[in-house]
Amino acid sequence: MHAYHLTIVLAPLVASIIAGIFGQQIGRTAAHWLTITAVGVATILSVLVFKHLYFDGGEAENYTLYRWAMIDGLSMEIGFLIDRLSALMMVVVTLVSLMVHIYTIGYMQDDDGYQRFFSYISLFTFAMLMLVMSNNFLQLFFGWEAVGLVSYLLIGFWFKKPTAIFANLKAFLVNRVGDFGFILGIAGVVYFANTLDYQTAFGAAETIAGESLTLVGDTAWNAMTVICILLFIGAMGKSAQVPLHVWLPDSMEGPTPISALIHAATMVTAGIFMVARMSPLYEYSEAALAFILVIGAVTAFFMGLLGLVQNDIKRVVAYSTLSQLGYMTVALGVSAYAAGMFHLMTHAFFKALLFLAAGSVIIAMHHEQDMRKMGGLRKYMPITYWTSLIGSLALIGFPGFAGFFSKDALIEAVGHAHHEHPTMATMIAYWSVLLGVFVTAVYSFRMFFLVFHGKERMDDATRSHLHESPAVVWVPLVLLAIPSAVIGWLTIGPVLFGDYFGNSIFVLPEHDVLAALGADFHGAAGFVTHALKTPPLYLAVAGVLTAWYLWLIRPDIPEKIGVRFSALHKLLEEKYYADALYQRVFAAGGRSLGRGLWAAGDRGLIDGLMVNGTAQAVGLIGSRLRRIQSGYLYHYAFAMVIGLTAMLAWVVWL
Amino acid sequence: MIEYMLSILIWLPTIGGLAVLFLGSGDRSDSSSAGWGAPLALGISVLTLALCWPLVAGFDNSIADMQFVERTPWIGAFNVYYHLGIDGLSLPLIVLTAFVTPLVIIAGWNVITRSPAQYFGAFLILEGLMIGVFCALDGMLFYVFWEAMLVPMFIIIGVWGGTRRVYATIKFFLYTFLGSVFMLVSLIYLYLESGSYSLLEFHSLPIGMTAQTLIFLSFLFAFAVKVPMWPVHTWLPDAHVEAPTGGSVILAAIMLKMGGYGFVRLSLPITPDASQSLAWLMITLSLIAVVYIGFVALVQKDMKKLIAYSSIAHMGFVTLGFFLLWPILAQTGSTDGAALGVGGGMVQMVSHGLVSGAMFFCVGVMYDRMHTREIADYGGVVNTMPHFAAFMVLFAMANAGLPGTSGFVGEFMVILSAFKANFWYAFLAATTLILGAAYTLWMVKRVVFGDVANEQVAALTDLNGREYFVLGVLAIAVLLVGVWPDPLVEMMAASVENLVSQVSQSKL
Amino acid sequence: MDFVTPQFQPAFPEIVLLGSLCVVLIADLFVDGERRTLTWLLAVLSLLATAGVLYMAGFTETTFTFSGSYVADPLGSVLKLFAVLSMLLVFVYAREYLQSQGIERGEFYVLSLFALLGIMVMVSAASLLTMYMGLEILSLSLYALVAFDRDSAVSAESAMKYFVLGAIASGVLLYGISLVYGTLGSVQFADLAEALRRTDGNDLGFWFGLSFLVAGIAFKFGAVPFHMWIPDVYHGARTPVTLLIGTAPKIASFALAIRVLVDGLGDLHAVWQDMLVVLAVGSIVVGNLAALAQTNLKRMLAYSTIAHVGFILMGILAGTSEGYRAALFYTLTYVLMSGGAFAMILLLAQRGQESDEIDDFRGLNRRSPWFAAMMACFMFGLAGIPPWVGFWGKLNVISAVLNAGTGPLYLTLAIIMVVFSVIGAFYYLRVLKVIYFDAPGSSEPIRKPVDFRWVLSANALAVLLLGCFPGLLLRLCNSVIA
Amino acid sequence: MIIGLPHYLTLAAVLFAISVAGIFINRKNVIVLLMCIELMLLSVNFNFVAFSRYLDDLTGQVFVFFILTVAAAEAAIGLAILVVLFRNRRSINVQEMDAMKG
Amino acid sequence: MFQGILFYGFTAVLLAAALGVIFARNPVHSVMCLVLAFFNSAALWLLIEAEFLAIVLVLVYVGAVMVLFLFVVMMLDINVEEARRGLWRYAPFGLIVAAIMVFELIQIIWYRSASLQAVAATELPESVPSNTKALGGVLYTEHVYAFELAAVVLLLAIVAAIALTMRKRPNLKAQDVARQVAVDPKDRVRIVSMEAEESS
Repeated sequence: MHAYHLTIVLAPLVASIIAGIFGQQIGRTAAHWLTITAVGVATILSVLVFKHLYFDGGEAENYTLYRWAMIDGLSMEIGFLIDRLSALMMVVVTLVSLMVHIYTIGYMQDDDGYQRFFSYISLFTFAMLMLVMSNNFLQLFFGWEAVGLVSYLLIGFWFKKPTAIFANLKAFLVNRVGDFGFILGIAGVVYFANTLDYQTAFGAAETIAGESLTLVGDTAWNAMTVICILLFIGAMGKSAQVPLHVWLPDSMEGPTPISALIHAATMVTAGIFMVARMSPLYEYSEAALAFILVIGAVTAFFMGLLGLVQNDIKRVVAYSTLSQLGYMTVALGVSAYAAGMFHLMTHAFFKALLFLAAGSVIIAMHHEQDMRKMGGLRKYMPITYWTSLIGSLALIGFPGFAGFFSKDALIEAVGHAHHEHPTMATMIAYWSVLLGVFVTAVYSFRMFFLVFHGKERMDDATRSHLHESPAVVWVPLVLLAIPSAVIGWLTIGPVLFGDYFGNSIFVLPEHDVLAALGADFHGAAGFVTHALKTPPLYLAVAGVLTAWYLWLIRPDIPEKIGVRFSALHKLLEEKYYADALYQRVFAAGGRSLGRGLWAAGDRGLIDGLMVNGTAQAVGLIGSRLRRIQSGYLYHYAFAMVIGLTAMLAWVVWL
Repeated sequence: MIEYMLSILIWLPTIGGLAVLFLGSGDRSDSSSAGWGAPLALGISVLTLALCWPLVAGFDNSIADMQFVERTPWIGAFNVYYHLGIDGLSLPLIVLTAFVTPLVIIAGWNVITRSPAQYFGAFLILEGLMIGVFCALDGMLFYVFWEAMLVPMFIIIGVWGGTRRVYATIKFFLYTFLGSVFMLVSLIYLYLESGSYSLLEFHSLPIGMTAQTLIFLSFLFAFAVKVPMWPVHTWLPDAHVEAPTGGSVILAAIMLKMGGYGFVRLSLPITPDASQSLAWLMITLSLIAVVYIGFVALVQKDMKKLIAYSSIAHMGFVTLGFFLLWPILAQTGSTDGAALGVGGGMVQMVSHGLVSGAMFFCVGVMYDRMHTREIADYGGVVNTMPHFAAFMVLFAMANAGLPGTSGFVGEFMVILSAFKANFWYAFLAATTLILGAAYTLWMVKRVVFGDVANEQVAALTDLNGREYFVLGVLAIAVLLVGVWPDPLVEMMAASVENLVSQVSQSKL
Repeated sequence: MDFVTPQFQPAFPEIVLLGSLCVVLIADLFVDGERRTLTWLLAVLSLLATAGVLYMAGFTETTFTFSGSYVADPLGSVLKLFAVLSMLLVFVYAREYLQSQGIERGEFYVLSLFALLGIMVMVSAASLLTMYMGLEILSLSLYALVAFDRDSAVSAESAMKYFVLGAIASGVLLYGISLVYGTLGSVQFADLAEALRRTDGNDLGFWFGLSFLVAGIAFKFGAVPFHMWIPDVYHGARTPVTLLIGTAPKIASFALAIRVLVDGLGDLHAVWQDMLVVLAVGSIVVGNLAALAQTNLKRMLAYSTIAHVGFILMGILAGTSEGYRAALFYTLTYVLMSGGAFAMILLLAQRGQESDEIDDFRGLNRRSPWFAAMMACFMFGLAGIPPWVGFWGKLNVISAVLNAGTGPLYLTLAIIMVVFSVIGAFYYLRVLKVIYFDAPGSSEPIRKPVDFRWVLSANALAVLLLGCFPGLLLRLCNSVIA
Repeated sequence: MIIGLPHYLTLAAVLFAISVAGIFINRKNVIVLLMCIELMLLSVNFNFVAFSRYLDDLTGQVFVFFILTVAAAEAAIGLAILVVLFRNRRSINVQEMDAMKG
Repeated sequence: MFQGILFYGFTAVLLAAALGVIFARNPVHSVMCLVLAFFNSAALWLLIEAEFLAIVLVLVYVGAVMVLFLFVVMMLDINVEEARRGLWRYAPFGLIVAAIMVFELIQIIWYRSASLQAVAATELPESVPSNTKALGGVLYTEHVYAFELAAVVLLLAIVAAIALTMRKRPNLKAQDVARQVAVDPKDRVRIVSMEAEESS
């Protein structure tokens, strides 16, 4: 099995390096075949590993690959922890990645950076696999940052576009803010547990929970809370939670396959995965969980609202991603890690599907992304249409589709938690996720209707070229549509209420809402029927109807609303002014602070006053001294005599 | 042979450099070729690098004692010995020096047209002297190497530098000279106390608190200037900006390390109690270097200046790591984690040597083509120099401390250690994750990415074989250290741990 | 009254020198024409003869002769040997310049030999009387040498200044001698030391005499505030003369200080130490700062001399044998370095014009990398950068001062020394800046006789090699001062 | 009225001071400077003679003897320099002797 | 008593003459004042029984050195009025410094030095029969070295004075046969090849 693991990780890496460095030599076709083969191998092996763990009942494996460094009794190692949690992620990652690889052949066929692109996405696959397969914090952080790097490279893939290179810098920096917290969290773990290894650290969780840390004044903070919140700040960056969400919509500047792969299906879920992975730690901090809950809830609801006013097709999907990530986070906040993971998995499929579908539309529209210039595409692009419909239904949680199971379970869990231990946080969370369902439905179908139904608003030239995308594009759509439709049916039982995760996720009994829900769980069908009795379904349907009414029947109403509530509309259009705020306060503020420090501190005070000032003072004294040397003999004699007299005086009177 | 390895490593390049000065200067009128100087210099530097191998191979990682020791009387009147030896703290830096110098020579191959033999000769001499600093176990020998080093650098910046080179090089010289003369006074004091200049004897010499404080401060001045620490850093941006590429590389890659090395070789073991009582100062200055300088770097308009400022910020980690011992001791009551900080500082030095050297090479590559260092003059370099851009981004990422590159290793270790000392130390130190990325990548964005900015950029040609080689070798080194730092860390671990245990004992 | 014929043997070097001096003087009468090759040769030969005699006499133990007014001791032998050697350098360096400027006259060599004789007399003086006579021989020949170029107004002016100030200084010195003689009853150093030992030394009479003596010594050294003659004389004299004044007489000054202050009035150490502290600090401060503002190399070196004198005085004021050794070492190495530096000015001098402005050195590195490197050796040596020998001089002095006693005074002195070394480094660096970083003003190749070039190179390499291996010279200094 | 050593010493001191004052009062004529120097030496000689007498030691007088010799030589050289100076500049004004300064 | 009157008399004249040296308008007057000062000094030295030196002072100093001074003063022919103007402007300052110095010296001569007082308090020893003979006795024995050095000083003075002042007149029209013979045509005639000028 170890060989499998290693191959899974290294195959994409090797492919990436070859495609990247020797891209020009091997050519386009070889580059995509190479990388696809590598990722394909990784996918197959991941499935085998998954099978080994789940179907064959194999033991979870935790071993060290090599020692990275060792000093001061702290052994920093690179190694794999392959349990059902990581196996699930491996399958999701490799599978989506494989789809994206295939899809890319079509999407990027005209691009100069073809080989480079394949190199990047393979590299991403490697990095993501390192992240999920890690058995220690060091490697986790490596993967964490490496996916950030590839994300940076890919968002800026079209480096000539000013918006793209703005967006990639922004993405990297915002992620770095998260990583800033993350690395402090790791440092906290090392401080209290003196290890980087998961198992050892988890073993020390109870001890850590008993420690405290004085940060400001005399207030002692629970060590576990501090660590968990710090780690979660990392997750906030990577999973684009408020207030570190600003990078994700901008990241849509990258090519669409990237949006699907990284900014929807995999990288952004790293935060969710991480928290699930760290469940043994989070379980010991109520405060951290409450924090997560609130952040997730805010993200889920408010980011969804933003989807309502976007006109760029990819941005709508992006905000929907934000919102869905919020959902997952909320699940984590109520200790329903499995629910979060479950939603992560389903979301990976349907959101990748939606993105790729959007990409397909964009190809067809000749890289036009504005939905106001689309409409009625159904008849031109049937496959895309149907797969999009599946994706959208999955997204809004229409019963039977993948998203339904995960989202409904999630909402149930939150509701249960709120019922059991009502707090402010759970209340906010519950209402957010509930209302979020409605909002999700509205924006999803707004997009769906605007793109595929209604008037054809594109210009004639574009219209004349409209046709279904090539097979390399639609095959992945179809392949992704299948799991989007059915994966929920198949997996809800074991993943959510069975013991799929076994001991790879740890939940304290008193937190275990899923166990409570599981008591009422009687198979997937029962879950569907159960849904009929709960509000989310009706909210979703209401949302779809609203969207239908507003954007298909009476397209004038949204405009009126926009005028009527211009302040609100403006607020949404400006994304709650978060971008502007960050631009002004952090970016511009940082720059002017830097300029100030440089001008006043470095050049003014240190260099000007202290260094050059001293030099000038010395020079000035020198030239003054020079003047004493007047050239006149009597002055010289006078100096001597004065010197002598002074010496005598000193002798006489001292 | 092997027992004189250190001497060979010091004197081969030094004397070779002198030979290059004299032999290579034959044809000065022919400006297109480097004459004899370059090949000879390259040969010598490569040989020096090759000779590091027996050193590394024969080095025993498991002990903290001095190895390859040579000791013969040098100046009987002062009881000064020609005393060389290395431990885990010096070996990596020696290898680094031997590694970077050939690259510098290759990088200058056809670029330096004015008196190339002098240029290459100066670098070789510099190499020998720098290795000498890292090997010297006698205080006076150390000081002689330390000061003598300034001379070739002074010439390098002054002769082959940019427009304000005179100001820069004199500032560089006087700044560092002023710093080190105070160290000289302390060394003399220690000599008078102990009767010899042996650093090892200094280590075990009991000294009173007042004297320790004064000695510490004088060492601090010498090393802080070299590192450089805030607020005595302002020579560095000027020197870097004006120096020729090779000069900047050596300056950043090796010379700054002298300061850090000085702290671990002299300050900490000789004056542990003063280090303890002034650790707060050191940590404050280090954190200022990280945060303040980070902001300052952000707004630089000159690429070299920006990288120079980033060097200061990175070196802040080094000094931070070295002085975390006492807050950790105060916080946790044990020295666990201190070695992590010191080791992190050491690793950071090596890494910074590679990364900043590479960054300066990158700027040099562009400067050779465009003759400007202004960020505003560039834009969209990736369009015409894709391979170069790839390297640039890699090194920028390393500079920003991306895991998997060497830049991460030291920072990571120091942050881990800093957390043990105080949460806020770690907090401020970790801001480099944001600031480092911000200033580096913002520069990359403006220089490398974007559409072709002007005609000069459009006319750029991609790397030639020579540049490819230099950057490639550095890239491999950066990645290697990042992915598998264990050999490096293991090399120094025993010495670092020994240092920590030694330093944690009071001398009073 | 018994009269015993004194032993002449210890004074053999002086006798040889005086004799050969007379030979040179007479031989020169018969040399015709512009060139004085024979005179030069004879002068060099007389130096070699003197050096040979000195060397053969060896560094024996202390011998007194001439009724206790002459002393031959190891310290004296070393000082004399170095004085002779430095004079040899002067002759080698000066000849080509004098020829090309058309002022090569036999008197130059004769007067230089007189100066050397004066130096040797001073070095061997065992009484204030002989010290005074030696001092006058030296001074008078130097006055004449400064005015040697009779057609130069600046030379005459500087000679006049030198003369008047020098005469005042002699007067002051004599006044001090008279007071010392009056209060202690003798002029011989041994007797003075003996007499002082009998009293507790705590008397204003001694102290007053001492003050005058110190003032006289300070003038000879050129210590602040008795330094004013130095820049003008160095500047105004023709360069070979500056070279001469800048080198060998420093050895005499050192001897003067050691003989008078240490051998004679050693018991008053506490008093003269305080005086020297002021003089030394003043010299270091004023010398370094004023040198910064100079554009003329000779003048700059003059001010730097003042600063270096400060260092020598620092060594002496330490009042320990370690300090004297340090001062000795400093003096000897300083002579070596400053001689070379002045020779560099001679190197660049072209027919009929001086090259003593710092700007005249522009781009020397491109005209002659070798001599640029030599100049770098001198400048770094003077600045005290290791591994050049100047560093060890400074180290030695600082070490001696720190070791002289505890208390903030010594530490403060050490810090002043190092800080002003840094300030001083600036003006040496400025010269190097001109040499290495600036474009040459003339592309004329440097043509000098082969002896000049070889000796100059040897001189510069000595500065470097002695810096790398200072042990020999240090051991020598240690062996002659117990 | 006994005339003792202090009287002679005081006389010498006053002479010394007069000569010193003369040196920097006189700003025009170099030759007067030379004469002031002679005065200064005279004052020193007074000291020596007086001490010699009171110490009953001839060394003092011998010293004076040599001082006189040296002073004569000194005067000769001084005047020679003066002549050179005058030839070059047609002036012996002290205030005009400032070609070198700074 | 008589000795006292003599002392004060000579002293008064001596000091007046000394002041005359520095304040006289005419350099010739200064020289004369100096001569006067030397004479008075000689007299005072006689008072203190230094007969030989008194004679030497008059013979050597007044007879030779001062004549030399006078000679130079005459020879250089200095504009008297010009030379002495502005003298009094600086006098107060010089006199103040001189006064301070005198005050300091008097402090120790009269009050503050035990050793000087001890010397002053000794009984005046018996005068030697012949001061000259006694001096002669030590000059050539005990101080023979200094004596030789004095000879060197005088030789040096001769050499220096001649070197500085004796000069060959450069415009002397004497014939130098050797130089005439050694002339090379190259030094005298320069052959210049010129391009033929084109007519325009």
